[in-house]
Amino acid sequence: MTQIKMHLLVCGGTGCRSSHSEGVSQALNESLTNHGLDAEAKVVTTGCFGFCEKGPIVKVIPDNTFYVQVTPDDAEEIVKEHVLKGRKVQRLLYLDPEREKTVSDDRHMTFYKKQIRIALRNCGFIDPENIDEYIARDGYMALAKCLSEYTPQQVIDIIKKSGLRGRGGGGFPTGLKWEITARVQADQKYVICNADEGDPGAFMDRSILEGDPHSVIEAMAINGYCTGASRGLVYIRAEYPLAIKRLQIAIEQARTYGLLGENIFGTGFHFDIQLRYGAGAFVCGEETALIHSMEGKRGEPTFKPPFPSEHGYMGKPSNVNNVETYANIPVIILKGPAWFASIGTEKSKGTKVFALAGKVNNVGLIEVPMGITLREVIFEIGGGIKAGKEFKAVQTGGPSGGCLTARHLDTPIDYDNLLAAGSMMGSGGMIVMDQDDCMVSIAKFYLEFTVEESCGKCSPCRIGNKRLHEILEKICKGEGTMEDLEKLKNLSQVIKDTSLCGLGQTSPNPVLSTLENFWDEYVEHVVDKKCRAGVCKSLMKYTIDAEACVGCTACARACPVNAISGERKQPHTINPSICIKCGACMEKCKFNAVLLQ
Amino acid sequence: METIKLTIDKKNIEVEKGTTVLKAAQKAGIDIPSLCYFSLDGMKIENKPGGCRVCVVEVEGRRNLAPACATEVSEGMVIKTNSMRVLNARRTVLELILSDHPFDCLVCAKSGNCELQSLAHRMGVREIPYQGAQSTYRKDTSPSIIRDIDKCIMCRRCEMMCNDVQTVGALSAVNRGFMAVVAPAFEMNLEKSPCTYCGQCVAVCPTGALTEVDHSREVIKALADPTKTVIVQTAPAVRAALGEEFGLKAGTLVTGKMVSALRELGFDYVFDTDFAADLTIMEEGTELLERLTRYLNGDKQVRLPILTSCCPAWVNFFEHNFPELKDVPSTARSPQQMFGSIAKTYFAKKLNIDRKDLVVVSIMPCLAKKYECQRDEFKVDGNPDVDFSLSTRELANLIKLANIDFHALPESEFDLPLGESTGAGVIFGTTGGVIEAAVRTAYELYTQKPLPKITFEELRGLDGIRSATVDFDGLKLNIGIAHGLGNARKLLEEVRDGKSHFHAIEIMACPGGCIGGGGQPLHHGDVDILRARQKAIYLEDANKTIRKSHENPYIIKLYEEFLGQPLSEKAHHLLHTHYFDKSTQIIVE
Amino acid sequence: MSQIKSLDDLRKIKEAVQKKIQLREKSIDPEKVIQIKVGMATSGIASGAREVMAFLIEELEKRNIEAVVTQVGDMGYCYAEPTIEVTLPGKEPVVFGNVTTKKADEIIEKYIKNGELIDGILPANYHTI
Amino acid sequence: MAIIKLPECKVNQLKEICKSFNHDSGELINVLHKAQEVFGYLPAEVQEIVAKELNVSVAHVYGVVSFYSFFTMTPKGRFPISICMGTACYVRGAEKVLDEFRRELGVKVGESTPDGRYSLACLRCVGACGLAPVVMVGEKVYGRVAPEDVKGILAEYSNL
Repeated sequence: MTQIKMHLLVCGGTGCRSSHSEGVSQALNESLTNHGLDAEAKVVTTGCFGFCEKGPIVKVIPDNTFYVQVTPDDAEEIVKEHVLKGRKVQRLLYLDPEREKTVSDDRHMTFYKKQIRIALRNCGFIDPENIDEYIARDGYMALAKCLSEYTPQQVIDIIKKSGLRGRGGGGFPTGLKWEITARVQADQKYVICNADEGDPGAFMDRSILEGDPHSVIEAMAINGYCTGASRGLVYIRAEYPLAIKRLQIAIEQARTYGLLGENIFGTGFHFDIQLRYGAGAFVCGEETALIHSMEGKRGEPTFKPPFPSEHGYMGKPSNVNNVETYANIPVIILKGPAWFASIGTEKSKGTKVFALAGKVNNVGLIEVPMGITLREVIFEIGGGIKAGKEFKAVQTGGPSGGCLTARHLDTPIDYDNLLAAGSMMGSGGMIVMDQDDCMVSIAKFYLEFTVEESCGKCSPCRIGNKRLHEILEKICKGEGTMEDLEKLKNLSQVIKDTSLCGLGQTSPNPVLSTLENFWDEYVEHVVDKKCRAGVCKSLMKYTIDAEACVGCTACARACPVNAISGERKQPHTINPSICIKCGACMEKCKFNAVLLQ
Repeated sequence: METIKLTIDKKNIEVEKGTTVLKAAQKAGIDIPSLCYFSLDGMKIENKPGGCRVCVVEVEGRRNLAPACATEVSEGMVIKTNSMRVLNARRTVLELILSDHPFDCLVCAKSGNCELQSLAHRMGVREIPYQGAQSTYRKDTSPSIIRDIDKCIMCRRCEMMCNDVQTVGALSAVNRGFMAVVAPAFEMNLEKSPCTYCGQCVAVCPTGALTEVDHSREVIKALADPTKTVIVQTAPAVRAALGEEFGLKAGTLVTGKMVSALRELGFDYVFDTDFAADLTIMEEGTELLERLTRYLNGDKQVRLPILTSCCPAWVNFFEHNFPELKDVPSTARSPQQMFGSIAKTYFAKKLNIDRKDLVVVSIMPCLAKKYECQRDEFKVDGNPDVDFSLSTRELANLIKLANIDFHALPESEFDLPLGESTGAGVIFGTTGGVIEAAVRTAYELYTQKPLPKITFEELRGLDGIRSATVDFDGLKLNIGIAHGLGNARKLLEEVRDGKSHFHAIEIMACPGGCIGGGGQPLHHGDVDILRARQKAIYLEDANKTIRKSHENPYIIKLYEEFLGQPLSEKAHHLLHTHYFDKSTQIIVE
Repeated sequence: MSQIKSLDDLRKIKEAVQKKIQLREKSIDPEKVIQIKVGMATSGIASGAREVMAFLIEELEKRNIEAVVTQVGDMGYCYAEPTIEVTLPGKEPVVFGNVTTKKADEIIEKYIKNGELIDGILPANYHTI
Repeated sequence: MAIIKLPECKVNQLKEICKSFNHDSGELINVLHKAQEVFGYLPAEVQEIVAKELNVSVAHVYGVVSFYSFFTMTPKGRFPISICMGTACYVRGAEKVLDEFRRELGVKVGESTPDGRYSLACLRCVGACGLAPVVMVGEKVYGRVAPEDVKGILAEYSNL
């Protein structure tokens, strides 16, 4: 028998699949067969590598060669050159933008250098549709250990000692949450996994479910053992078809192995998992709303207490954690709480997965130790700002977070520091903005999202956010007043202070943080009627550079509202009171004489 | 009883564990303003979505403000209900609510009785700083209820009433965010929904979003028309509540003043629905005995228990939800319709006028009656037996409109013959009353013996579902009572599943029966008002010399002169009805 | 698939399936294990490099030696194909020329197992990518 | 009284779906997902039947349908176009792309073209942030779309 000497890992995450990674796997397989190499090299579809910027990714093992933006047409060359002859395909290697050198071994890529992968340990490493590969990586060993060696309380103590905090946003200590659910007496309890990741621009949980579904299943079973629950429910976004499919396959495989179901490991412990689908409501990330949604109702939150730990799904005690939190559990059990607690800062232990996006060179999914600075994330891992522009702000925590500025770049990232800086950890969205982004418009963008996603149950969120959005729109149109800025402040405070659930309590954060950090920009919009980023159309003015204008009349003829006048062969002018800012003149002008300011 | 010690506005108080901050403050004499919160204590009716955020208070050690209505007290809690932070937040929240509310208070049906308006007044709101788009929707008019949901503030009280209490399911919160509102499915008209017109949504709506269809203009027009003879009937529960609209204590009986007021308004005859209630007992009681006798004789076809049918919302309810049981309820028409039918035949003949020239107006504690009198089966050649049905509230407005000093009115008597009634007719106005009245008559007709004791305490009360066994001289009659359609549903399901052990069941749609009807003066969640009204009804009964329907001399005369016997062909034609299947039909193509 | 009934069952399955991904496990930190690179350009293949590589992978596993065997392109020793480069943890790479399966066996037994230098070492004067 | 008319096979299919979830009202959202898969959208008739089968009020069903953005009561176009409005796409110019689609198709977001060929929708993050701004036509993903590309994308479907 010939030994497999090479693995070709092809990213099968949603990002890479969107750029046709499935075709790449197929082409690789065909090519291997054609060259008679299929017994020596094997194509493995894995979860996300994180480096979504350059997908589809193909990684060749064992020499850690990292090919980027691979198309199905490249497959033949990879097989012929690399698999057969050991010659790396230069043109597909990642080009380090700073050193302008290709990097062949991903371990030397700055994108990966500062990362520590715990929750993502198996993503991009194993075939998520094959339980054996998970088991080979110590999978289900933690569950076995808990069931056979520890009491539920001992497991809870391990989690408590590890210092793990909820990765879904609030940062509640996970061990404590488990303990509360465990202590409540009830005939039935539930383990709930919140996989309703709704932050625009965040895909941490999806990547874990796509890349390593068993880690979540195993952790849920461990939680069931600790809390005394025999039923698990995963509330997952219906917009994540691939994650759903992989999770379903994983659950089936776990059942076949007897790792879910009756009498697991012969210990008399029963546990099984079902899926419930979300249907597009951001507010369902809030745990009480999520529970209502799982019960077939409108996803409206209810006042806490009672907390789900006491009164949850179907009125029974329910432990709700998100995907990333669960994904950390098996490793903590196996490597011990001290190891986990050695990573991170004093109050925030371990790592955090972020979806790094926006105006950075390396968009992607990263996992970094708590305490890393924003600078390291954005300028080292993220490779700096796109097109050499200037860094302006970074928005963390999704729509509920705040915009941080250059002065926060050296703040170590953890729950408490982000909160103190006026933002939050949230579920881990991180959007980088540059000089071309108008911060008033950004605040408006987030409010638009909140207005759309508010459930409408409580008045401050339902009406207050709408009013915030209206005021911001007014400002962007150049109709704002200084009084409006005061209104924004008061309204934001009251909405935070009085809203029913986390959505409303945090929705004004983008406004408050931009008011705090970019006050000048607001004042410019209001007083000078200027948008320095050039985003707010109403504040822009089309003018004609008299020196460049040759008087060809093309612009005047193109103008749909006759706002341009001028004699033939004489410089033209635009009447700003008539101009509708359609830009037709600028498009038509061959002499770059039409200016937009 | 475990108690909790806490401090509210520097006052130390001790309350029962599980008490909310709102109730604890009330105990300490601190009235925290609230809006969406609503409860009928002791009747298991409570609405606390914690949605309006008007009742927020500051709890020491808590990051944000807490809604007093939903926050339970805990040991050592320190609460401020009037700090600057609280006052500013409360005012801003109210300003926000007002900013999404039409500014047409002057012409709003709820003006003067609107909880939002009084709150704005109490907080001294003089301008709306946060103006912007308002959520607007289509206006919807049904036979009984007008929905002007631009005025909806999402307190969810109507939704709670319609679903949790009444289990009607006509309304639900729909849409999301700024456009969220309470509406029927597909935001269609109420008329196309399974709405029963019980009016409980109207009874609890704090604003003008849900109001009754107002027929007083038509009534005024009829009164002013010299060619019309206009007569009026007043339902039993009206007299026990009308006084509240004029500042009288709840439970003050105003029968005599009401009659005077109606005369002053120009009604040609002032009659009493109680008369028709006695008539209903004659028909329904006889029907009960007839079915019972057949049953005792071994007739397997007979449907028992017999269900009362005088509540129009209840009739709508089973037509929508239990069409398979539509031959179970009594076929007797409601008192309102019996009255109309007799008025436009027997009485019109006596006056020697055409039914078209006789206008029958009813004063009802009810909104479903508006729908009921428009039903086709209660019309003769398109002319309805009852032309207009006004609610207690509409009557009060009419009296005020006509500059009548209600307090100065003398007490007068109803006109004859359709104004004479017994105590049995009066108690129709409360839960348990119809069946008690029926038992008084059925007992004597069945046993041929006089009742040893006229009142049946075991049938009275305000529990949602009650049951009692009445001894008919050896025959044990099992009686069930339900008020509130949710309770009715439970008994109905037993009947459907063949598990009911009752011989007769009384059902009233509204909590408390007609005293808590959708057309009554608003009780704003004060259950003591309902209790006082109920007490007044039983007092009126006790004050009557004749207290059994079959002893009403004018009823006896009506049968002698016109109808013959109960359940006679003529009685069937004029006093009975049939029911329809109104459930959703799926037609397969 | 059979059911896993105990911790032992799980361990057994783990051992059985571990090989499937061993290649990847070792690549996480190849410096910690023995790294062997096999020159695999056209001339290398012609002179039997593929057979040598297969032999190495198979034999190392049989003899329970943890090593990463990768293939590289032309090493620049056309005169001594097939060539292999062996890097023991913490040591400088050593290149062997004219490696046959027999020679490979000797490299495993002597150099890899005991660190004994044997014939056939070539001067290190090349660069791989 | 509502009267619902639907072809028998569809009614049976719906009943089958409800049965597969044991007529459990707690599974309403899963049932609606399946129903939308079958019908493409959730017209009033479908909601009436689901309500009846799960023994909940149709107002409740509509309350749920109108709450979740995934559910729709209008049929989608043959080629449903979705523009990702996630933050990553937004900061990389998704709004301009959306404007271009609006202009080209002459419809608003949430509408279909009169011929039923295209429908236009926004969605929140498909998770292909590396490709921002992203447009989806049916299942096909287009990455790094610029307003100038819109005509070309539409042209791909104009003869299908």
